[in-house]
Amino acid sequence: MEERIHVDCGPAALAVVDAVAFVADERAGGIAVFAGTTRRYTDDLETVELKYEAFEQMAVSEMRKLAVAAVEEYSLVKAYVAHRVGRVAFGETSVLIAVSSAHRDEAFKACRVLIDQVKTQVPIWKKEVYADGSEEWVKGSVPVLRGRKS
Amino acid sequence: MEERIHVDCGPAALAVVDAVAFVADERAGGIAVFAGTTRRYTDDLETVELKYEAFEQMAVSEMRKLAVAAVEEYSLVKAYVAHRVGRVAFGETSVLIAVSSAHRDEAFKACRVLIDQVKTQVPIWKKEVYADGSEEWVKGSVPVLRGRKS
Amino acid sequence: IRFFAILRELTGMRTLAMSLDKPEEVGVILDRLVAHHPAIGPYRTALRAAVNQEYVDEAFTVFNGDELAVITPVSGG
Amino acid sequence: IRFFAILRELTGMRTLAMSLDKPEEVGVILDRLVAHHPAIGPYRTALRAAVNQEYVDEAFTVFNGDELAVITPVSGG
Repeated sequence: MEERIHVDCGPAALAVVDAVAFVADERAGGIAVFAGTTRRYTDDLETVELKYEAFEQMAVSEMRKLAVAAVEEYSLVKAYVAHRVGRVAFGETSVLIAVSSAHRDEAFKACRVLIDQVKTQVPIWKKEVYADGSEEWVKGSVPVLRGRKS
Repeated sequence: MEERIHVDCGPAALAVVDAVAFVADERAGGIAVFAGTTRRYTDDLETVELKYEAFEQMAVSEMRKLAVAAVEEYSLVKAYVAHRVGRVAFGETSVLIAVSSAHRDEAFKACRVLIDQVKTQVPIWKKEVYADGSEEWVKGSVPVLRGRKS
Repeated sequence: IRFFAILRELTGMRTLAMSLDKPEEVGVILDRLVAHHPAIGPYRTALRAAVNQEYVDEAFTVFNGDELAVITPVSGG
Repeated sequence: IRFFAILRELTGMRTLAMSLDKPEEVGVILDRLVAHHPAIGPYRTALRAAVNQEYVDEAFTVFNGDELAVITPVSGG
Protein backbone atom coordinates (compact mmCIF):
# COMPACT_ATOMS: atom_id res chain seq x y z
CA MET A 1 0.00 0.00 0.00
CA GLU A 2 2.70 2.47 0.97
CA GLU A 3 4.25 2.86 -2.46
CA ARG A 4 0.82 3.78 -3.81
CA ILE A 5 0.43 6.77 -1.50
CA HIS A 6 2.37 10.01 -1.26
CA VAL A 7 1.65 12.40 1.59
CA ASP A 8 3.39 15.64 2.42
CA CYS A 9 2.98 18.62 4.72
CA GLY A 10 5.71 21.24 4.57
CA PRO A 11 6.77 24.65 3.31
CA ALA A 12 7.80 23.67 -0.22
CA ALA A 13 5.72 24.93 -3.14
CA LEU A 14 3.26 22.40 -4.58
CA ALA A 15 3.25 21.59 -8.28
CA VAL A 16 0.43 19.77 -10.06
CA VAL A 17 2.96 18.17 -12.40
CA ASP A 18 4.57 16.33 -9.46
CA ALA A 19 1.23 15.04 -8.23
CA VAL A 20 0.25 13.80 -11.68
CA ALA A 21 3.64 12.18 -12.20
CA PHE A 22 3.19 10.29 -8.95
CA VAL A 23 -0.31 8.95 -9.63
CA ALA A 24 0.14 8.23 -13.34
CA ASP A 25 0.08 4.49 -13.89
CA GLU A 26 -0.54 2.15 -16.77
CA ARG A 27 -3.37 0.53 -14.83
CA ALA A 28 -5.15 3.89 -14.56
CA GLY A 29 -7.78 5.12 -17.00
CA GLY A 30 -8.33 8.43 -15.28
CA ILE A 31 -6.58 10.93 -13.07
CA ALA A 32 -8.50 13.49 -11.04
CA VAL A 33 -6.71 16.43 -9.48
CA PHE A 34 -7.80 19.21 -7.16
CA ALA A 35 -5.59 22.19 -6.39
CA GLY A 36 -6.70 24.69 -3.79
CA THR A 37 -5.30 28.08 -4.69
CA THR A 38 -5.18 31.38 -2.84
CA ARG A 39 -7.87 33.77 -4.04
CA ARG A 40 -6.77 37.36 -4.18
CA TYR A 41 -10.27 38.72 -3.72
CA THR A 42 -13.05 37.40 -1.57
CA ASP A 43 -15.92 39.76 -2.25
CA ASP A 44 -14.20 43.12 -1.82
CA LEU A 45 -11.54 42.09 0.65
CA GLU A 46 -8.10 41.80 -0.85
CA THR A 47 -6.09 38.94 0.59
CA VAL A 48 -2.36 39.49 0.31
CA GLU A 49 -1.39 36.04 1.39
CA LEU A 50 -2.41 33.10 3.49
CA LYS A 51 -0.37 31.61 6.29
CA TYR A 52 -0.84 27.99 7.21
CA GLU A 53 0.22 26.39 10.45
CA ALA A 54 0.10 22.65 11.00
CA PHE A 55 0.77 20.06 13.63
CA GLU A 56 2.95 18.62 10.92
CA GLN A 57 3.69 15.08 12.07
CA MET A 58 0.07 14.47 13.00
CA ALA A 59 -1.13 16.15 9.81
CA VAL A 60 0.96 13.74 7.76
CA SER A 61 -0.34 10.83 9.81
CA GLU A 62 -3.98 11.92 9.38
CA MET A 63 -3.56 12.56 5.66
CA ARG A 64 -2.03 9.12 5.27
CA LYS A 65 -4.99 7.51 7.04
CA LEU A 66 -7.40 9.39 4.79
CA ALA A 67 -5.47 8.37 1.68
CA VAL A 68 -5.29 4.73 2.71
CA ALA A 69 -9.04 4.70 3.35
CA ALA A 70 -9.74 6.34 -0.03
CA VAL A 71 -7.49 3.91 -1.91
CA GLU A 72 -9.40 1.04 -0.36
CA GLU A 73 -12.90 2.45 -0.66
CA TYR A 74 -12.52 3.67 -4.24
CA SER A 75 -10.11 1.03 -5.54
CA LEU A 76 -7.60 3.70 -6.44
CA VAL A 77 -4.37 2.88 -8.19
CA LYS A 78 -2.48 5.70 -6.47
CA ALA A 79 -3.16 8.75 -4.32
CA TYR A 80 -1.21 11.95 -3.64
CA VAL A 81 -2.17 14.30 -0.80
CA ALA A 82 -0.10 17.35 0.09
CA HIS A 83 -0.66 20.52 2.07
CA ARG A 84 1.68 23.45 2.20
CA VAL A 85 2.50 25.33 5.42
CA GLY A 86 3.85 28.82 5.99
CA ARG A 87 3.15 31.71 3.67
CA VAL A 88 1.27 31.03 0.45
CA ALA A 89 1.03 33.97 -1.93
CA PHE A 90 -2.11 34.47 -4.01
CA GLY A 91 -2.26 32.28 -7.06
CA GLU A 92 -0.15 29.62 -5.38
CA THR A 93 -1.38 26.20 -4.37
CA SER A 94 -2.01 25.47 -0.70
CA VAL A 95 -3.46 21.99 -1.00
CA LEU A 96 -3.07 19.43 -3.75
CA ILE A 97 -4.86 16.12 -4.23
CA ALA A 98 -4.40 13.70 -7.11
CA VAL A 99 -5.75 10.20 -7.54
CA SER A 100 -5.70 7.65 -10.31
CA SER A 101 -8.15 4.84 -10.87
CA ALA A 102 -9.31 2.47 -13.57
CA HIS A 103 -12.51 4.44 -14.12
CA ARG A 104 -13.29 8.12 -13.78
CA ASP A 105 -16.21 7.84 -11.40
CA GLU A 106 -14.00 6.52 -8.59
CA ALA A 107 -11.33 9.12 -9.30
CA PHE A 108 -13.79 12.02 -9.03
CA LYS A 109 -15.44 10.68 -5.89
CA ALA A 110 -12.16 9.94 -4.13
CA CYS A 111 -10.65 13.30 -5.04
CA ARG A 112 -13.70 15.11 -3.71
CA VAL A 113 -13.85 13.11 -0.50
CA LEU A 114 -10.14 13.63 0.11
CA ILE A 115 -10.20 17.41 -0.25
CA ASP A 116 -13.31 17.62 1.94
CA GLN A 117 -11.64 15.49 4.61
CA VAL A 118 -8.30 17.29 4.45
CA LYS A 119 -10.14 20.54 5.11
CA THR A 120 -12.13 19.24 8.05
CA GLN A 121 -10.04 16.51 9.68
CA VAL A 122 -6.37 17.40 9.43
CA PRO A 123 -4.72 19.62 12.09
CA ILE A 124 -3.91 22.57 9.85
CA TRP A 125 -4.97 26.17 10.42
CA LYS A 126 -5.28 29.03 7.95
CA LYS A 127 -4.73 32.70 8.66
CA GLU A 128 -5.72 35.34 6.14
CA VAL A 129 -3.51 38.38 5.77
CA TYR A 130 -5.32 41.38 4.30
CA ALA A 131 -4.00 44.32 2.34
CA ASP A 132 -4.49 46.66 5.32
CA GLY A 133 -2.09 44.50 7.37
CA SER A 134 -4.76 42.90 9.53
CA GLU A 135 -4.75 39.14 10.03
CA GLU A 136 -7.42 36.69 10.97
CA TRP A 137 -7.54 32.98 11.74
CA VAL A 138 -10.21 31.40 9.58
CA LYS A 139 -13.14 29.75 11.32
CA GLY A 140 -12.79 26.02 10.97
CA SER A 141 -14.39 22.64 11.57
CA VAL A 142 -14.17 20.41 14.61
CA PRO A 143 -12.58 17.14 13.44
CA VAL A 144 -14.94 14.19 13.69
CA LEU A 145 -13.97 11.18 15.79
CA ARG A 146 -14.23 8.03 13.72
CA GLY A 147 -14.52 5.24 16.20
CA ARG A 148 -10.94 5.69 17.27
CA LYS A 149 -9.69 5.76 20.79
CA SER A 150 -11.94 6.69 23.67
CA MET B 1 -15.98 34.86 -22.66
CA GLU B 2 -13.55 33.69 -25.29
CA GLU B 3 -10.37 34.46 -23.39
CA ARG B 4 -11.68 32.34 -20.52
CA ILE B 5 -11.96 29.19 -22.62
CA HIS B 6 -9.33 27.08 -24.32
CA VAL B 7 -10.41 24.25 -26.60
CA ASP B 8 -8.23 21.99 -28.69
CA CYS B 9 -8.54 18.85 -30.78
CA GLY B 10 -5.38 17.70 -32.51
CA PRO B 11 -2.48 15.26 -32.56
CA ALA B 12 -0.20 17.05 -30.07
CA ALA B 13 0.47 15.42 -26.70
CA LEU B 14 -1.58 16.83 -23.81
CA ALA B 15 0.13 18.05 -20.64
CA VAL B 16 -1.67 18.73 -17.38
CA VAL B 17 0.76 21.55 -16.65
CA ASP B 18 -0.50 23.47 -19.70
CA ALA B 19 -4.11 23.04 -18.68
CA VAL B 20 -3.44 24.21 -15.13
CA ALA B 21 -1.41 27.18 -16.36
CA PHE B 22 -4.36 28.24 -18.52
CA VAL B 23 -7.05 28.03 -15.84
CA ALA B 24 -4.98 29.39 -12.94
CA ASP B 25 -6.31 32.77 -11.94
CA GLU B 26 -6.15 35.00 -8.91
CA ARG B 27 -9.94 34.97 -8.69
CA ALA B 28 -9.92 31.16 -8.41
CA GLY B 29 -9.95 29.29 -5.13
CA GLY B 30 -9.88 25.85 -6.69
CA ILE B 31 -8.79 24.05 -9.81
CA ALA B 32 -10.20 20.66 -10.78
CA VAL B 33 -8.54 18.58 -13.45
CA PHE B 34 -9.41 15.32 -15.14
CA ALA B 35 -6.99 13.50 -17.40
CA GLY B 36 -8.17 10.42 -19.26
CA THR B 37 -5.23 8.12 -19.78
CA THR B 38 -4.77 4.98 -21.80
CA ARG B 39 -4.97 1.86 -19.68
CA ARG B 40 -2.59 -0.86 -20.68
CA TYR B 41 -4.75 -3.64 -19.31
CA THR B 42 -8.51 -3.93 -19.36
CA ASP B 43 -9.17 -7.20 -17.58
CA ASP B 44 -6.75 -9.52 -19.33
CA LEU B 45 -6.64 -7.81 -22.69
CA GLU B 46 -3.48 -5.86 -23.30
CA THR B 47 -4.07 -2.64 -25.19
CA VAL B 48 -1.02 -1.49 -27.10
CA GLU B 49 -2.41 1.87 -28.04
CA LEU B 50 -5.56 3.77 -28.80
CA LYS B 51 -6.28 5.60 -32.03
CA TYR B 52 -8.68 8.50 -32.01
CA GLU B 53 -10.38 9.95 -35.04
CA ALA B 54 -12.36 13.17 -34.90
CA PHE B 55 -14.43 15.43 -37.07
CA GLU B 56 -12.00 18.01 -35.85
CA GLN B 57 -13.60 21.33 -36.70
CA MET B 58 -16.97 20.20 -35.39
CA ALA B 59 -15.35 18.62 -32.33
CA VAL B 60 -13.74 21.95 -31.48
CA SER B 61 -17.05 23.71 -32.03
CA GLU B 62 -18.95 21.25 -29.82
CA MET B 63 -16.32 21.35 -27.08
CA ARG B 64 -16.47 25.12 -27.13
CA LYS B 65 -20.25 25.06 -26.73
CA LEU B 66 -19.94 22.66 -23.81
CA ALA B 67 -17.25 24.81 -22.18
CA VAL B 68 -19.27 28.01 -22.61
CA ALA B 69 -22.31 26.35 -21.07
CA ALA B 70 -20.24 25.04 -18.14
CA VAL B 71 -18.63 28.42 -17.50
CA GLU B 72 -22.07 29.97 -17.31
CA GLU B 73 -23.81 27.25 -15.33
CA TYR B 74 -21.03 26.80 -12.77
CA SER B 75 -19.71 30.37 -12.66
CA LEU B 76 -16.27 29.17 -13.69
CA VAL B 77 -13.34 31.53 -13.93
CA LYS B 78 -11.74 29.58 -16.78
CA ALA B 79 -12.11 26.27 -18.58
CA TYR B 80 -9.74 24.14 -20.67
CA VAL B 81 -11.01 21.24 -22.79
CA ALA B 82 -8.72 19.29 -25.08
CA HIS B 83 -8.87 15.95 -26.85
CA ARG B 84 -6.02 14.31 -28.67
CA VAL B 85 -6.42 12.54 -32.01
CA GLY B 86 -4.27 9.94 -33.71
CA ARG B 87 -2.25 7.36 -31.81
CA VAL B 88 -2.12 7.60 -28.03
CA ALA B 89 0.28 5.18 -26.35
CA PHE B 90 -0.59 3.68 -22.98
CA GLY B 91 0.07 5.99 -20.09
CA GLU B 92 -0.49 9.04 -22.28
CA THR B 93 -3.40 11.42 -21.94
CA SER B 94 -6.19 11.31 -24.51
CA VAL B 95 -8.54 13.85 -22.98
CA LEU B 96 -7.83 16.67 -20.58
CA ILE B 97 -10.26 18.93 -18.74
CA ALA B 98 -9.34 21.69 -16.30
CA VAL B 99 -11.58 24.30 -14.71
CA SER B 100 -11.09 26.99 -12.11
CA SER B 101 -13.73 28.53 -9.91
CA ALA B 102 -14.07 30.52 -6.73
CA HIS B 103 -15.22 27.47 -4.77
CA ARG B 104 -14.41 23.82 -5.14
CA ASP B 105 -17.92 22.49 -5.44
CA GLU B 106 -18.46 24.22 -8.77
CA ALA B 107 -15.04 23.13 -10.03
CA PHE B 108 -15.72 19.45 -9.29
CA LYS B 109 -19.21 19.51 -10.76
CA ALA B 110 -18.16 21.33 -13.91
CA CYS B 111 -15.15 19.10 -14.48
CA ARG B 112 -17.29 16.00 -14.14
CA VAL B 113 -20.03 17.28 -16.41
CA LEU B 114 -17.50 18.32 -19.05
CA ILE B 115 -15.74 14.97 -19.23
CA ASP B 116 -19.08 13.15 -19.34
CA GLN B 117 -20.28 15.41 -22.16
CA VAL B 118 -17.04 15.24 -24.13
CA LYS B 119 -17.33 11.46 -24.10
CA THR B 120 -20.95 11.38 -25.24
CA GLN B 121 -21.50 14.49 -27.35
CA VAL B 122 -18.36 15.31 -29.31
CA PRO B 123 -17.71 13.67 -32.71
CA ILE B 124 -14.63 11.68 -31.73
CA TRP B 125 -14.18 7.94 -32.11
CA LYS B 126 -11.82 5.58 -30.32
CA LYS B 127 -10.23 2.45 -31.70
CA GLU B 128 -8.45 0.00 -29.46
CA VAL B 129 -5.35 -1.72 -30.80
CA TYR B 130 -4.55 -4.98 -29.01
CA ALA B 131 -1.25 -6.76 -28.53
CA ASP B 132 -2.26 -9.45 -31.05
CA GLY B 133 -2.61 -6.79 -33.74
CA SER B 134 -6.39 -6.79 -33.84
CA GLU B 135 -8.26 -3.51 -33.72
CA GLU B 136 -11.76 -2.59 -32.70
CA TRP B 137 -13.85 0.58 -32.75
CA VAL B 138 -15.23 1.14 -29.29
CA LYS B 139 -19.01 1.13 -28.87
CA GLY B 140 -20.16 4.66 -28.23
CA SER B 141 -23.06 6.91 -27.38
CA VAL B 142 -25.54 8.59 -29.68
CA PRO B 143 -25.14 12.35 -29.14
CA VAL B 144 -28.23 13.95 -27.63
CA LEU B 145 -29.98 16.76 -29.47
CA ARG B 146 -30.35 19.75 -27.19
CA GLY B 147 -33.13 21.78 -28.66
CA ARG B 148 -30.95 22.80 -31.57
CA LYS B 149 -31.99 22.78 -35.16
CA SER B 150 -34.82 20.61 -36.39
CA ILE C 1 -21.35 13.96 -47.13
CA ARG C 2 -18.62 13.11 -44.66
CA PHE C 3 -17.91 9.73 -43.10
CA PHE C 4 -15.74 8.95 -40.10
CA ALA C 5 -14.33 6.03 -38.19
CA ILE C 6 -16.17 2.77 -38.81
CA LEU C 7 -18.32 4.14 -41.63
CA ARG C 8 -15.24 5.53 -43.32
CA GLU C 9 -13.72 2.04 -43.18
CA LEU C 10 -16.90 0.17 -44.17
CA THR C 11 -17.74 2.42 -47.11
CA GLY C 12 -14.15 3.11 -48.06
CA MET C 13 -15.11 6.80 -48.39
CA ARG C 14 -14.16 9.89 -46.46
CA THR C 15 -16.50 12.12 -48.45
CA LEU C 16 -19.23 11.69 -51.00
CA ALA C 17 -20.59 14.54 -53.06
CA MET C 18 -24.34 14.41 -53.63
CA SER C 19 -26.19 16.96 -55.69
CA LEU C 20 -29.78 17.31 -54.55
CA ASP C 21 -32.56 17.76 -57.05
CA LYS C 22 -34.51 19.60 -54.36
CA PRO C 23 -34.08 20.27 -50.63
CA GLU C 24 -34.60 17.06 -48.68
CA GLU C 25 -34.89 15.87 -45.12
CA VAL C 26 -31.87 14.35 -43.40
CA GLY C 27 -33.71 11.06 -42.83
CA VAL C 28 -34.48 10.69 -46.53
CA ILE C 29 -30.86 11.23 -47.46
CA LEU C 30 -29.66 8.73 -44.85
CA ASP C 31 -32.13 6.13 -46.15
CA ARG C 32 -30.83 6.71 -49.66
CA LEU C 33 -27.25 6.28 -48.44
CA VAL C 34 -28.14 2.94 -46.86
CA ALA C 35 -29.81 1.79 -50.05
CA HIS C 36 -26.65 2.45 -52.03
CA HIS C 37 -24.18 1.38 -49.32
CA PRO C 38 -25.74 -1.57 -47.48
CA ALA C 39 -22.74 -1.75 -45.13
CA ILE C 40 -24.22 1.28 -43.35
CA GLY C 41 -27.50 -0.56 -42.77
CA PRO C 42 -26.74 -2.09 -39.35
CA TYR C 43 -25.84 1.39 -38.04
CA ARG C 44 -28.86 3.19 -39.45
CA THR C 45 -30.89 3.39 -36.26
CA ALA C 46 -27.98 4.73 -34.22
CA LEU C 47 -26.92 7.40 -36.69
CA ARG C 48 -26.86 11.06 -35.80
CA ALA C 49 -26.50 13.63 -38.55
CA ALA C 50 -24.72 16.96 -38.42
CA VAL C 51 -25.37 19.67 -40.97
CA ASN C 52 -22.78 22.38 -41.26
CA GLN C 53 -21.16 21.04 -38.09
CA GLU C 54 -24.24 21.11 -35.89
CA TYR C 55 -26.27 18.12 -34.79
CA VAL C 56 -29.73 18.05 -36.34
CA ASP C 57 -32.69 15.72 -36.20
CA GLU C 58 -33.86 13.66 -39.15
CA ALA C 59 -36.58 16.11 -40.13
CA PHE C 60 -34.02 18.84 -40.72
CA THR C 61 -34.00 20.06 -44.31
CA VAL C 62 -30.76 19.84 -46.25
CA PHE C 63 -30.05 22.14 -49.16
CA ASN C 64 -27.54 21.84 -51.94
CA GLY C 65 -24.25 23.14 -50.63
CA ASP C 66 -24.85 22.05 -47.06
CA GLU C 67 -22.26 19.80 -45.50
CA LEU C 68 -23.80 16.65 -44.05
CA ALA C 69 -21.76 14.51 -41.67
CA VAL C 70 -22.87 11.01 -40.74
CA ILE C 71 -22.04 10.44 -37.08
CA THR C 72 -22.01 6.95 -35.61
CA PRO C 73 -22.12 6.73 -31.79
CA VAL C 74 -19.21 8.73 -30.42
CA SER C 75 -16.59 7.25 -28.11
CA GLY C 76 -14.09 9.93 -27.20
CA GLY C 77 -12.43 10.10 -23.81
CA ILE D 1 0.71 19.85 25.93
CA ARG D 2 0.96 21.43 22.49
CA PHE D 3 -0.83 24.54 21.26
CA PHE D 4 -1.26 25.73 17.70
CA ALA D 5 -2.55 28.67 15.74
CA ILE D 6 -4.94 30.90 17.69
CA LEU D 7 -4.35 29.15 21.03
CA ARG D 8 -0.60 29.46 20.54
CA GLU D 9 -1.08 33.20 20.04
CA LEU D 10 -3.60 33.66 22.85
CA THR D 11 -1.64 31.72 25.43
CA GLY D 12 1.76 32.74 24.15
CA MET D 13 2.82 29.08 24.46
CA ARG D 14 3.78 26.46 21.94
CA THR D 15 4.15 23.75 24.55
CA LEU D 16 3.39 23.32 28.21
CA ALA D 17 4.79 20.47 30.27
CA MET D 18 2.34 19.08 32.81
CA SER D 19 3.24 16.31 35.18
CA LEU D 20 0.18 14.32 36.19
CA ASP D 21 -0.25 13.09 39.72
CA LYS D 22 -2.34 10.20 38.35
CA PRO D 23 -3.79 9.28 34.95
CA GLU D 24 -6.61 11.64 34.06
CA GLU D 25 -9.28 12.08 31.46
CA VAL D 26 -8.71 14.48 28.59
CA GLY D 27 -11.74 16.56 29.58
CA VAL D 28 -10.43 17.09 33.10
CA ILE D 29 -7.09 18.28 31.78
CA LEU D 30 -8.74 20.64 29.29
CA ASP D 31 -10.89 22.11 32.08
CA ARG D 32 -7.79 22.64 34.18
CA LEU D 33 -6.08 24.39 31.26
CA VAL D 34 -9.01 26.75 30.87
CA ALA D 35 -8.95 27.54 34.58
CA HIS D 36 -5.32 28.58 34.38
CA HIS D 37 -5.49 30.19 30.94
CA PRO D 38 -8.88 31.89 30.67
CA ALA D 39 -8.11 33.01 27.12
CA ILE D 40 -8.84 29.43 26.06
CA GLY D 41 -12.31 29.58 27.62
CA PRO D 42 -14.29 30.78 24.61
CA TYR D 43 -12.88 27.90 22.57
CA ARG D 44 -13.50 25.19 25.16
CA THR D 45 -16.64 23.69 23.62
CA ALA D 46 -15.08 23.46 20.16
CA LEU D 47 -11.82 21.87 21.25
CA ARG D 48 -10.69 18.50 20.00
CA ALA D 49 -7.83 16.74 21.74
CA ALA D 50 -5.20 14.50 20.22
CA VAL D 51 -3.11 12.16 22.33
CA ASN D 52 0.06 10.87 20.75
CA GLN D 53 -1.09 12.32 17.44
CA GLU D 54 -4.47 10.65 17.33
CA TYR D 55 -7.81 12.30 17.93
CA VAL D 56 -9.48 11.10 21.13
CA ASP D 57 -12.69 11.92 22.94
CA GLU D 58 -12.80 13.67 26.29
CA ALA D 59 -13.13 10.47 28.27
CA PHE D 60 -9.80 9.19 26.98
CA THR D 61 -7.30 8.61 29.77
CA VAL D 62 -4.00 10.46 29.59
CA PHE D 63 -0.89 9.09 31.29
CA ASN D 64 2.29 10.84 32.24
CA GLY D 65 4.53 10.87 29.17
CA ASP D 66 1.63 11.10 26.71
CA GLU D 67 1.68 14.01 24.29
CA LEU D 68 -1.58 15.97 24.39
CA ALA D 69 -2.33 18.41 21.58
CA VAL D 70 -5.14 20.95 21.90
CA ILE D 71 -6.82 21.28 18.49
CA THR D 72 -9.09 24.22 17.74
CA PRO D 73 -11.37 23.83 14.70
CA VAL D 74 -9.16 23.08 11.70
CA SER D 75 -9.20 25.20 8.55
CA GLY D 76 -6.76 23.73 6.07
CA GLY D 77 -7.34 23.79 2.36
